[in-house]
Amino acid sequence: MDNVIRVQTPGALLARGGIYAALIFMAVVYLAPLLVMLLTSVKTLEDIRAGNLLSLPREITFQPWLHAWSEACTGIRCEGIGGYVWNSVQIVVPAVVISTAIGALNGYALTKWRFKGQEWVFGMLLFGCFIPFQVILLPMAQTLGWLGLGSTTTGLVLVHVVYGIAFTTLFFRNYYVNVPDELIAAAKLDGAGFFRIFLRILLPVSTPIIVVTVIWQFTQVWNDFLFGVAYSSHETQPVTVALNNVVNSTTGVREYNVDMAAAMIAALPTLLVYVLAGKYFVRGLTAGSVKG
Amino acid sequence: MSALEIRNVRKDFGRTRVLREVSLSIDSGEFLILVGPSGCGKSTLMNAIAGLEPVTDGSILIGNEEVTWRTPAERDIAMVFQSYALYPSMTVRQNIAFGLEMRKVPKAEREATVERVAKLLQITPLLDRKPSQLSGGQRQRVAMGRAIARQPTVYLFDEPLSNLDAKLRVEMRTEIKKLHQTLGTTIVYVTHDQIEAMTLADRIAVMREGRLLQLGTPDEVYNDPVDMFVASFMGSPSMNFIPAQLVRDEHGISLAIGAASDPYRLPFPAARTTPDLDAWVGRRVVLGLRPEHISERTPWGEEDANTHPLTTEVTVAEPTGADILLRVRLGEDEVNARVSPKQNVTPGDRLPLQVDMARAVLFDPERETRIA
Amino acid sequence: MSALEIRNVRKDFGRTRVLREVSLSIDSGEFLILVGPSGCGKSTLMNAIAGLEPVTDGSILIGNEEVTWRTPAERDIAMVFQSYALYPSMTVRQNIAFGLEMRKVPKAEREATVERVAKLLQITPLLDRKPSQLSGGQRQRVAMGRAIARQPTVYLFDEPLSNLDAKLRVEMRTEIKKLHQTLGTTIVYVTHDQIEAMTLADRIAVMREGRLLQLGTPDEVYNDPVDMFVASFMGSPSMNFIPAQLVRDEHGISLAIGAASDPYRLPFPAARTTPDLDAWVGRRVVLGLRPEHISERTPWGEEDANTHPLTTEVTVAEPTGADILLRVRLGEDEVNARVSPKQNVTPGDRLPLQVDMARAVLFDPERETRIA
Amino acid sequence: MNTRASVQPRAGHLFAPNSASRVRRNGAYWLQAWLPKLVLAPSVAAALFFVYGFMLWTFVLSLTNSRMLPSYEFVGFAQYARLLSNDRWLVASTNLVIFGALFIAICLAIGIVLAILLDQRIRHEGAIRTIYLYPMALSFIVTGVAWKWILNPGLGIQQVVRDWGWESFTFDWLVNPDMAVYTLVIAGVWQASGFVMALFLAGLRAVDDSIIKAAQLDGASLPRIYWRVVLPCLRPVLFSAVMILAHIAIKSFDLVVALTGGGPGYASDLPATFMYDFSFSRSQIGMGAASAMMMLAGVLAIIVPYLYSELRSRDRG
Amino acid sequence: NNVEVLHWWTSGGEARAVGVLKDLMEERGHQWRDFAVAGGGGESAMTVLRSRAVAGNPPVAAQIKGPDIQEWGSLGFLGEINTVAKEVGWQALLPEVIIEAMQHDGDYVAVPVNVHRVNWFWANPEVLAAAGVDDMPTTWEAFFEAAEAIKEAGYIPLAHGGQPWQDATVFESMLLGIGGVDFYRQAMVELDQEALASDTMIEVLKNFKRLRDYMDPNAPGREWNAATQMVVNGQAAFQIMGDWAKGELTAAGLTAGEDFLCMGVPGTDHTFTYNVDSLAMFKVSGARAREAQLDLARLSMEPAFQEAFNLAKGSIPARMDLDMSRFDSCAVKSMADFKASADAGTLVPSMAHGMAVSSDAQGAIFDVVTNYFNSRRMTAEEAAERLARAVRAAG
Ligand SMILES: Nc1ncnc2c1ncn2[C@@H]1O[C@H](COP(=O)(O)OP(=O)(O)OP(=O)(O)O)[C@@H](O)[C@H]1O
Ligand SMILES: Nc1ncnc2c1ncn2[C@@H]1O[C@H](COP(=O)(O)OP(=O)(O)OP(=O)(O)O)[C@@H](O)[C@H]1O
Ligand SMILES: [Mg+2]
Ligand SMILES: [Mg+2]
Repeated sequence: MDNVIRVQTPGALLARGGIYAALIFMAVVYLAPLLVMLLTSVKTLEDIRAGNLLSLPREITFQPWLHAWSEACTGIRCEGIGGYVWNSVQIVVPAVVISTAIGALNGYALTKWRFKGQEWVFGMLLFGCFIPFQVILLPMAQTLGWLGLGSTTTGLVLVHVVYGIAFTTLFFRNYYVNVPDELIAAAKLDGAGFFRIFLRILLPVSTPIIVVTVIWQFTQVWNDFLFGVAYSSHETQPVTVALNNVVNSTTGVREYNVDMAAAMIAALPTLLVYVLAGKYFVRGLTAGSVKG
Repeated sequence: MSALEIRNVRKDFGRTRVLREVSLSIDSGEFLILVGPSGCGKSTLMNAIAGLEPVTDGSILIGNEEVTWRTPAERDIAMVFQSYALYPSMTVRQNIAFGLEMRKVPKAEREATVERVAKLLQITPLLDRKPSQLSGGQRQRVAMGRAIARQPTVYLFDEPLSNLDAKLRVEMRTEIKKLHQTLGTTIVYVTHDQIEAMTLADRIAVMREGRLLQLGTPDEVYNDPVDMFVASFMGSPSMNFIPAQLVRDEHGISLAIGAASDPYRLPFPAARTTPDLDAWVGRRVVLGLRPEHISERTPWGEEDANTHPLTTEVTVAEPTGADILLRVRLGEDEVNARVSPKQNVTPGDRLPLQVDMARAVLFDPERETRIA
Repeated sequence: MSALEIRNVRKDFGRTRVLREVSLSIDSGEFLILVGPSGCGKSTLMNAIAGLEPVTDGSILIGNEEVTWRTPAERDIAMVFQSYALYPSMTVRQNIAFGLEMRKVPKAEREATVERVAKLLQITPLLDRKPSQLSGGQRQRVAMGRAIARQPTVYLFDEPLSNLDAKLRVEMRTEIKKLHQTLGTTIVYVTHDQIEAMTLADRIAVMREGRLLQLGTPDEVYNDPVDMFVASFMGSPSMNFIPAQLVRDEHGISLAIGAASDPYRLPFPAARTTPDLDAWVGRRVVLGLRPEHISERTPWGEEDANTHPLTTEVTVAEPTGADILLRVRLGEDEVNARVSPKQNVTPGDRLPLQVDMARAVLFDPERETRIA
Repeated sequence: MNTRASVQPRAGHLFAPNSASRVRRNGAYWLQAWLPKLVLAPSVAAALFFVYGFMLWTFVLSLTNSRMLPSYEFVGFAQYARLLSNDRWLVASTNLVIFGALFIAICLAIGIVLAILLDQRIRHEGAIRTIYLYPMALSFIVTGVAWKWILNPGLGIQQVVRDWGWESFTFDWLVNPDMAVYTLVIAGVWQASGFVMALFLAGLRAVDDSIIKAAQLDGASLPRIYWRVVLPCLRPVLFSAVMILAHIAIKSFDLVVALTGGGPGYASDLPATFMYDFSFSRSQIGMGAASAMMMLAGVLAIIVPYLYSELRSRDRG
Repeated sequence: NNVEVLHWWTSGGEARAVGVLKDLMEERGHQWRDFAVAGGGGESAMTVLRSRAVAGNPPVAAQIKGPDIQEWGSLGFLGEINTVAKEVGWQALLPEVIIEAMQHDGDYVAVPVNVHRVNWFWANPEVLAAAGVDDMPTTWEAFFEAAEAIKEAGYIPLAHGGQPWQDATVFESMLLGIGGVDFYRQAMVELDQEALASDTMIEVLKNFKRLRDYMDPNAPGREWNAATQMVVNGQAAFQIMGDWAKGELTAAGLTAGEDFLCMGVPGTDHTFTYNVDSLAMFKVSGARAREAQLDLARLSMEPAFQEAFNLAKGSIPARMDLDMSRFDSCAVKSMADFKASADAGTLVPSMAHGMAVSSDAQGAIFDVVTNYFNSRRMTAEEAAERLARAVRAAG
């Protein structure tokens, strides 16, 4: 769409103004919930009771944030949700790394080493994307029990890896389909084997899709509540469960500013990932994973 | 010694048979060129030789050793791809050294080889660039360097020059030829380009629909095609196919072209008539005449028994600089002719030409096979 | 009437100047071919004409009307893109009709036009296919059909044949030529292919680094190049550039080639010596001689004053079927020569040749410009 | 070598193609052929067990009268019969159709429009893109409360607009049983439309530039170029987008819980919440399993044609 | 000897109360591992419990109440704590209904920690005064009269949060008020088909629907405590809610009896709808775990914990022998009413809070009640019929 002769008539200028207006309006709409949360999280409780959603805080206080981070009670522990962030990290990092690695290997094996029934294997894996997680809650619990992984971080990592593979494989496969087969042929002739070709040839060119996959998986795993609550214990609860406990206690006085601060804290890592790596996201999609 | 031997190789992709009983044997040091229309199975054959695709049937021998069921790494082969297939994440140096590294060549030796190859191909200043920073011709040379570094028994080149522009192509062609002469290696080379095929090959293999139609020196393939397909495939503009009737007259055997009432007659070289040809007398055949055999009259033309005068109308004249390509009437058809740029031709002229029958060929109009 | 006029057009992309003061004027019905090395700005110029890129400076006139700041839709232009740019979601019919539809041509008329164009290009059976179901050559014809349907003032073709294989290319070239003759339209055409340029063009424009170097008929450009760049760019193998010394001797002005002690002398055609040339006597020049001007001896060669015998050693012989390309020694250099395939040549032979100086050209070795 | 070749019967391949050569395959060849399968094997095994095994298990449960915990007292298809006569299930399924259709349609519309607008050489495109995309980063556990406020007539938009002076402004979908399902659409669209935008933007960027140029020369205006020429090229993207959106729609759970809790009444219930409620709050695992199987059947109805066409187009391509 | 306890007492006051138990346990040398899952009246917690149970890894104790205790018991998950009960003499300390609920097959398997009264009626006296309502309505007729006056005066008569369980809470209170104790038992405990479809039920439903006119339109989806806030800040006059609402009221600095009034829901002042929270004990292996579990059971009944916990929760202790002097007037009244009702036989379990029927029947009732309440089209007759049908289907 570049390189069009754009005649600078008033009408054209108006149209351009309209485009910007529309884009900015939509940006405001998208930002609104976050804005509401942010505003509320720096208001005092009186302020919240007095004003409406969008009214600016009369005084800005960071107390709710501090409180949410280190004092808010989740159950009888009043240590804030800060500590749970670490739990989440312990789950997310291995889960993302392992599922991405498996997805990459699967994508590679599915596209660059032809064998019979390959498409069916892929279709079969892909279907895993569509299974509602509520369905597998109990059978998975039983399985984890059998494996002796009930209520452990390892168990949670396993669950996230198992149900993440479908998407990671999909992403990598769609990307690797567009990597020329000759590259692999050349490496085979050069004497490289299955894993060496993967590590030396394919992996170095996979950055865009790795970014996409990592963002996707990170978001999915970090935001997970259902598995987190069902398969964790006292020590291993991820931050979403802690957040839920702060926000969803139905008895007692609700400290909305603390709730919002806690929600923001829990969301910060994913937000950060999107802001920092967002541009690679679109680039990575362009590079392949869009292809139907 | 045969460097590479292919015995009855068949290859099916699912239901489609892509190679049908291909057999050929390539001598050590020979430069074999594979030509054929798109989709005829050239790349498939190359891949089979390299071990990138298992064959359905038949066997492949490299250096007299059966390798049909060896992995590509275990065959002593290097390949240059049409798309070059340079490893995008590696520098030129790493690209060239990769194959050696995989074969556990010591580092010092690897470096020496890279230097030597780079020098040979004049890419020493590029060694630390990434492929994306190279021009098409440079990439092509790196791809070649990668193959050369390994010094394998057989090189495979799959349309290595087709992505280059005309000028670069000519230059690279010369380099490849030199390389072959210096290294004395065995090469199998696929190309669509006539000139490339004619100038580089020791032998040319013409393929069609998974079959090997003809295998011979460039001269044989060009001048002695086994059928109309091979004849039309080599040469540009391609060979004229002129419907004619084989008649016997005072000169021996002649070809009668055009209206039955007033045919133009071209005697077939007496030296080349065979007893088999007699069977065709009185029947319709196809006369194959290359454009360069219909040309301006030359003084020696009159002396040559195989050269016959023809004065006819020019319908199209296309000067190409080095030649003028003409379309001229011959009998009821139009044929391509080629004259020197010295001639002054405009469409509509009647031009005195001569037809050189020395290399004329005859085909069976139905089965399209060669008669003589 | 000039169908298209380009006046002092400049185009910058950011800091890089891609077109530098290009001016040219094309007559109605003329077939202009743009050639030049990759990246010289040919496509940019086409885009500027079409209005797909705004120019930085200068003006563009179509049919004597200034259109520099009109949108592409408002210019009466059709373009065939190198990549064909067929609308993948539309059938061939819809592709061809789209431009008419956008210009609000009534449905009945649109259909009639599509039928007519399809017939002309022999794609009637393909009308209901999608572009993905067509072969390369068919796509190319559809792209052409889309342009033809509109009957604009000017057609632009940007390397329309470069994706085709050799055989198809020759066929399509003929069709384009016919089309131009039938429709009598104005065409600007970009190509990398020498033969295409020579055979199709009324005039050829040679570009280099955003500048127009020469604009002339194919014959002018081929035989009368303005500088060494143009000379080397047209023709394949390209013109030989032979360092020589301009001397005056008994024949008039001659070129002394090779060792100063024992030079080989080639007299420059007396008819073409100009007074300016005298200034160069005794200085080093570059002699430009095309390969076809160094060829086997012909009987008439002896008669021709401009033809000089040369017996020399052949270092490389490449039969291409229709010709044999040779590299032969001339003085201290090697030059390309071209002989008929009738010759029997092997490298190492000493071969009697003749040099035709009628079309020899001389260049300034420093500035690379033409002297004579 | 020659002896072997001549010994091999010509017709041999009819029965056992090159069986003689096959014997000669060495370890490296075998490894090369099997490594890819070995690499895929753990994933396949995991899918077989954790996806298909559990599906089967759920199916078995749906045939039992499991209550609080799985039991294996089979009752045939009674749970399905109960399910189909349950008013709430009917509401939930109808809601899914409404929600799914609107959610997908609006996400696509907004996503496409935004992608096109963003494709007009916009300044700060990166920042705007990130803003549009970020909702996908947040789960409704995080944003649910904010959304509830925004849509709540007494606190949110309605109140803000009234405070601005438009006293009669009403936006009470959240508390209106007939409209509550549409609030799900609003929040869902907010979350996913940016992602769709990204998909389409990527698609637009991949469209061959010369096609657009050709259309300009053909005299098409910008809107027409997009509508007639560019968008039809994005059919594969559209397909992927629809698939991703469909799976989000079917899996929507947090959205409902955070926003409406299925209310007012159960007016905004979706199958996912229905299934959860029956399995876990109401101790009717049998019926929950039956509803899950119905959901899976729905997923299958959408995904199988997709996979089929995917596999077919790959065969062709 | 870790003691993992799954519960959803997560809000500030509750958590502090649980903290007391934790401290007591730790004094005995046990390690308290708190496993709190908030949300949805324990739905999430129950899901987790199930997943843990299925995984063969249940906690030592979990917050389970009412008929669910029996279900878990019959699935064989619960362990008995008879020794502790005998030792301390629960038989004497606990009222009959609670003892029944805590036992499975004659064994004690759970410890009661409190008794909530569900049929509370809260009021803001300032609003009543402003609307000219002098007395708290004791019948529904009086209520509707008062509500009309309050509405006239520009206040919201009844603060309500439109979630199924809140709808059901109001519904069951009204049913008890209009239909009386016996009807309540027939309909909400025994699930008698005739009672469910009876004319009385239709009448209850009609009145129930009338309440809509006296609620604000924004009620759907509202949390109960947000509704309580409406009473606190004088927007609304009444709220029907269990005694946990008191926590919200006192937190706002209001004093029972002065700044807010408490009373049984109209027509139910002498009856008591109870909701008993309890910790059910899961089977554990190992002597030390067993010992810890018994300690937990024992300590949960300690006066220290019962007092602290119930002061925080707004409820009354499960054991009847505690000194109520530190409790507020509403709690004292609650205790008195509980004892009185127990004697009079007007003590009924709360259907809305899972004390009366199994969760599937409860869910079925919820569905119909909430759907009827929110529907503009369904008639009371239809609703009654559907109620009967749904309960039958849930069977
Ligand atoms: N993996 C495959 N599966 C099915 N058919 C294939 C496969 N690879 C190639 N073919 C088919 O085999 C035939 C031969 O293909 P091949 O690539 O060998 O042709 P080619 O002679 O190299 O053509 P070109 O000159 O266009 O490169 C074609 O018809 C092609 O469609
Ligand atoms: N949008 C652009 N921005 C910056 N530079 C550009 C742009 N388009 C083209 N150029 C540069 O302008 C020069 C001329 O490009 P152009 O496409 O006109 O070359 P060309 O003569 O058509 O080459 P080719 O024969 O390879 O098609 C090139 O150096 C190219 O890199
Ligand atoms: Mg090929
Ligand atoms: Mg170009």
